[in-house]
Amino acid sequence: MQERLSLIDLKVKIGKIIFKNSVLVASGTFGYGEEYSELFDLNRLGGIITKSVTLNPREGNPPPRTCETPSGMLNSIGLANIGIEKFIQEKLPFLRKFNTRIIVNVAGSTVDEYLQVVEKLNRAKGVDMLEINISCPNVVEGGMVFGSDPECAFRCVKSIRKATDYPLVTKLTPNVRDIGEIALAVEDAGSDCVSLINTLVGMAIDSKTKKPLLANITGGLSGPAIKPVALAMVWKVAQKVKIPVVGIGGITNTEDALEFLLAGASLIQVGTSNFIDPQTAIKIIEGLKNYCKGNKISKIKSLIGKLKIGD
Amino acid sequence: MQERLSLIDLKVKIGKIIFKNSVLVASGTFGYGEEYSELFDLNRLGGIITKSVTLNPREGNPPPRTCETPSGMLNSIGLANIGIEKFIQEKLPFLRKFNTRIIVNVAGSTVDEYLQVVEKLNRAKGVDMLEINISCPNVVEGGMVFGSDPECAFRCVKSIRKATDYPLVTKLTPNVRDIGEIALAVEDAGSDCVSLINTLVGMAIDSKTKKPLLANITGGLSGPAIKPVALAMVWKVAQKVKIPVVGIGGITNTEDALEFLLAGASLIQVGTSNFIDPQTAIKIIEGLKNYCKGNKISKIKSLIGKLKIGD
Amino acid sequence: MVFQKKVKLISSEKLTSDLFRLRFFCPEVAKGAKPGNFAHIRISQNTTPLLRRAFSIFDVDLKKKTFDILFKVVGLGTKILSEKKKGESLDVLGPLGNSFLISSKEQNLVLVAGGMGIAPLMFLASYLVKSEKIKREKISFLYGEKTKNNFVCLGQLKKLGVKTVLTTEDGTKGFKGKVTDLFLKRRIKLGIGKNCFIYSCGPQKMMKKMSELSKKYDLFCQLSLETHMPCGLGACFGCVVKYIKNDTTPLAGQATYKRICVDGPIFDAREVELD
Amino acid sequence: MVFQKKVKLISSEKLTSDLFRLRFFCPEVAKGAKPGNFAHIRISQNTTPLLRRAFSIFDVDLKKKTFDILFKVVGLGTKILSEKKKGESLDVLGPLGNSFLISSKEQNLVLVAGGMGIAPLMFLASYLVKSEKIKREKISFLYGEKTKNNFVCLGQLKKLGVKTVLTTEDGTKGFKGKVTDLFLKRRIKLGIGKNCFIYSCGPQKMMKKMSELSKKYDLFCQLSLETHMPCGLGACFGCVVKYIKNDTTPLAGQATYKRICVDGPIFDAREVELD
Ligand SMILES: Cc1cc2nc3c(=O)[nH]c(=O)nc-3n(C[C@H](O)[C@H](O)[C@H](O)COP(=O)(O)OP(=O)(O)OC[C@H]3O[C@@H](n4cnc5c(N)ncnc54)[C@H](O)[C@@H]3O)c2cc1C
Ligand SMILES: Cc1cc2nc3c(=O)[nH]c(=O)nc-3n(C[C@H](O)[C@H](O)[C@H](O)COP(=O)(O)OP(=O)(O)OC[C@H]3O[C@@H](n4cnc5c(N)ncnc54)[C@H](O)[C@@H]3O)c2cc1C
Ligand SMILES: Cc1cc2nc3c(=O)[nH]c(=O)nc-3n(C[C@H](O)[C@H](O)[C@H](O)COP(=O)(O)O)c2cc1C
Ligand SMILES: Cc1cc2nc3c(=O)[nH]c(=O)nc-3n(C[C@H](O)[C@H](O)[C@H](O)COP(=O)(O)O)c2cc1C
Ligand code: FES
Ligand code: FES
Repeated sequence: MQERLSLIDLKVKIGKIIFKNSVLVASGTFGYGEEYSELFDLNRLGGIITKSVTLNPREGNPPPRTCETPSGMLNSIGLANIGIEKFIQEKLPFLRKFNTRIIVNVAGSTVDEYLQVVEKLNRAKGVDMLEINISCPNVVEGGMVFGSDPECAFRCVKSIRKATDYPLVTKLTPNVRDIGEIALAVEDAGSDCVSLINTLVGMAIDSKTKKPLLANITGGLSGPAIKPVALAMVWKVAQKVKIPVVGIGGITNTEDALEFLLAGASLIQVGTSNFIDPQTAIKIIEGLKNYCKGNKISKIKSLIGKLKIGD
Repeated sequence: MQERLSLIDLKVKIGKIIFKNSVLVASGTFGYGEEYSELFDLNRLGGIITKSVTLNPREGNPPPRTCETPSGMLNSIGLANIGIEKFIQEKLPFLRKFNTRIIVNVAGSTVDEYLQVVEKLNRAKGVDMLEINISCPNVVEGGMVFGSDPECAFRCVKSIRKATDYPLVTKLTPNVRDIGEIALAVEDAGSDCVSLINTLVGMAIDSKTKKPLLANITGGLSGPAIKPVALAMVWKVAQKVKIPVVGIGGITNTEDALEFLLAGASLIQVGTSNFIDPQTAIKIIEGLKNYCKGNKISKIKSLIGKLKIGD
Repeated sequence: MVFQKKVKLISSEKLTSDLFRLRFFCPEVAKGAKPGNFAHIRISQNTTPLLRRAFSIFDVDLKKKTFDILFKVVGLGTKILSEKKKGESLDVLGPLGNSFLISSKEQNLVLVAGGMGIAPLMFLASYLVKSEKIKREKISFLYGEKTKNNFVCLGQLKKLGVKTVLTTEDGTKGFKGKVTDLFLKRRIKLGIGKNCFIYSCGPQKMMKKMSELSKKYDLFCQLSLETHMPCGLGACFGCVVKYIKNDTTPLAGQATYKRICVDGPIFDAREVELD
Repeated sequence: MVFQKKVKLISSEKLTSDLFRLRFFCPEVAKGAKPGNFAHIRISQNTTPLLRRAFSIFDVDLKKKTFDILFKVVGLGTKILSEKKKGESLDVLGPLGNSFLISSKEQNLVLVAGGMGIAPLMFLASYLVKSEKIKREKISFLYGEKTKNNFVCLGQLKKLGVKTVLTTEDGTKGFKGKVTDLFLKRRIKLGIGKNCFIYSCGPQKMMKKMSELSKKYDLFCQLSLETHMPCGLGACFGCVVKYIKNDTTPLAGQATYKRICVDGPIFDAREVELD
């Protein structure tokens, strides 16, 4: 008996939030949603994670801000964004119209800044969840610093936890010795789930000009090159924490998405691949549906963490 | 006035050791030298770093031990090697015949094991330098554990320092929060230089069989994919320590080598690329010579750390 | 409206040793493209090169529903593109970006192209001539190349009937010197002044020079800028240029970053800071 | 002696929908290659796929100084290889690995090929027949495929004059079943026993089965094994197989890992543990 496509259950529940499918688009790679809205129906996405928003507008780092590397890219955007006020006024109303989960990614240089942003979002409409970015490698203050020490991570997330009722997903940096330790800390602090990985610190040099290819010298490495690192970390964290894990890093197609689900991710995010093919997320949603159909799987969530180990 | 090729000085001095050029071959990717000796004249290399050797012979991890990833590969060899006795008896005599620097890479599960290996090497002939591997991601004990904590790294290197007169290069793992901190620790412990990076922990899954592609589940990522990470770390460490830095990670051609020199590496090691093109190191040596000629550089060491920052 | 489509390569023509012209069948872009717009093309299914490559629309044929790009082989991406064969399909995003401001008054128009800068400016020149709003005698086309053999489109320029002045860095054709030198020297003769519309595209250094000249002489000059563009859609903030608004609004004089892909690629030369 | 050389592709022939035969001009490999040896070929200058790909030597022509490989498109590397055109140059390392043990006695020889396993065994069969040490009547060639259309080299086998028995999994040609089933069924008829030399190559599962059968009946059977091979030279220890020495030396019975690239690819079926 073959499953009909419409009978396949792609839904995933995280806390009280139901995602219509496992595929989200990653912060910083999908703007504020509107940039992609002419290219496909945003309603089809499992969720949209907006570009990191900070208390005040940020211009970001000087250009050049991106360059290509083997199977990857470096960016040093530096959290350029319009600030929380404008975000709520100008961007949220558009996003709100869609029947998909809206996750606002929040960043700050101090815990207080995070709290002020969260405070303003508490009063906003149309937000389903907050992603706490304690992992940006491209800013001098805050960012990765919070995410690379378990105590700092705990304190930051705990304060936010107290300040809001929104479900929280904490976004972790791979630039640590033991990401499982940080994941445990933010679980303890009340994060509803963790997402990983943010970018790896990297650098590129033009041997002709002898200059770094990024004005900021170092940047964050993303794309297929980092997939093996992301997968190892997702697997490790999924075994360490009880809260759901959201997998990110070099996902470009259905097989990649399946690998992250098998490693223990409940949801996945498509990042850099949105640039390469804006339809990536949609193609993966279709691909997962067809995979379930082909393999007679009625609920996608039955795949989560089903990596086969041993013979 | 154009430099004649023969007048270009490719030599690099580390402590008392003179390398005829900047290009070495990395541990684990060049066997014991003999495997490549039919393909080119090993005398042309700046140096050969042998496969990690341990006190007792090691069979290594079960297969499959390698797989490909975008612009990279994973390996989980697990320090398979013939053990120090056999190494000294069977491999060193061959290596000794060549007019190139022989660096023996030493690994162990305990500090005592390192010391026993070093002890035996003290009495061996034909060794120029030891590379202390405190960064292998593929073994349960020792390996990366020593390299991911500054105190452990200090203790391990300090003990070895006391036990031998050989110049020491300590090989660092990138799987840490702050590699600069570890580099400082081993500098304090008396390491004559540091080499980086060893592989990044990574993983690959076959979505069809739902199994990891490596029997060991995780492995070490190497190849062009990791070059940006390696370059960032070399740059960071070169600014932090006073001892010379040896750059490793995804180096496949002359431009790559130049980038590492500019970032602050005194020497570079070719790893995975030996598999892709066994002539890589030779081509880079020629390439560096031609680069110097074309740019009227009489001494290659004048390039080290000459990254241009700012306008 | 932006489209993403698999489009068929109708023809690939090698114009010089490293310059290629590709023609795609794509009604949407052919119809929608304005001079200055660009297309963002996926070069390969491989992960290296990873990102799309941006190319100015060089020509459109409304009847045949095609658009053309003109490009130079400078790296792996353009190398691969130059090897594409007629009949292959490529994933194209377009038309993207803003477009040149087309004056409706009768005034002197000066197009200043350096090297590959010819691509968007040829489209603009054809458009201006075809639109018939502006007499072709009013249009000057300054075009500089390193050397004689690099010139392309000279026949087309002649056909358009615009006043064409050439320059080469090595003096093998036309004037000797850079096109910005020519621009400076001919400034008075060409009637370049406040009422003039200047359009320019070329290498980064040339754009910087044009920007400086425009500021110095307070000229209205539109530049078509280039940089690496991960998304091309305004989503990643990766493609910015330093921008200082040059008007009387409260924001005037304040430096910000603008995205070249959506706020440009066409900018007022007096409002950007290039290095 | 191992060589690394840029060698020219003399011809590329498509044999079935996904099977290709390439011929390279390379005096060194043509001269040095023995049945069982392989070549390690760099597929592309791109970083994906990164590593070389190993292919058994399928044929050599000493006069024309060429060697051939036969391969199936199974992934990106073999896809790219199938698109190489006559005249292109490829970087080849070879000949590598050990080779089949050639008996000098008159005895029954049985070659057992599954799918692509045909590649090294055809070279072996030609070699045996040409060497004239062994009467061709003594040679049996069991060859299994999924389905009829997959068979290749049937004409060649006929020409060689060896006793060929075919089997297909779907029964569309010859026997119905796997080649290992055929092997078992025909065991007695083919005179398979202790004095017989058996050579086999095929998919991992088949090699496992052949290994089990060899152990069970204590047969002398040489397997040609495959796995990912980063270096192909014995340097990386990446290509190992579990190995238990089957003799009377002190090491007998002790499990170690052997490198398929230099200690193999040819192994005694009774000495390896496959999964
Ligand atoms: C809006 C826009 C319109 C363009 N129009 C054209 C056109 O009509 N014709 C044409 O030939 N080129 C055009 N370009 C430039 C073109 O995109 C680059 O030449 C191309 O991306 C190079 O790709 P590659 O892989 O061959 O080179 P790479 O290997 O990526 O780079 C080779 C060299 O070119 C530089 N480079 C790469 N991309 C760019 C870029 N986008 N801008 C500036 N420098 C770059 C690199 O830093 C490097 O030095 C345009 C760029 C933009 C942004
Ligand atoms: C000594 C030796 C001799 C060989 N001789 C032949 C031959 O004569 N003809 C032939 O068609 N093939 C032969 N192979 C196998 C051939 O090397 C692989 O099919 C090829 O490497 C696949 O490359 P790919 O990029 O197309 O596939 P990939 O995309 O790398 O892989 C596709 C699938 O094949 C599997 N695979 C890849 N490489 C190997 C391998 N080396 N062994 C087993 N499975 C693999 C992968 O795990 C994956 O499931 C030989 C291998 C070895 C080691
Ligand atoms: C251009 C760019 C900008 C990014 N900006 C942000 C950001 O603002 N906040 C954030 O949490 N992550 C940001 N990221 C990280 C991505 O969300 C993602 O974690 C990372 O790129 C790894 O996934 P990928 O390999 O699929 O791109 C950015 C990534 C890129 C490439
Ligand atoms: C197959 C393989 C085996 C390795 N074995 C060792 C080893 O035994 N000891 C060691 O210090 N490093 C080992 N390495 C790490 C390399 O020496 C090098 O640090 C790493 O691969 C990064 O360089 P690359 O990208 O040029 O390969 C190994 C790497 C590979 C790919
Ligand atoms: S290229 Fe992404 S914002 Fe312009
Ligand atoms: S492939 Fe490297 S040892 Fe066999």
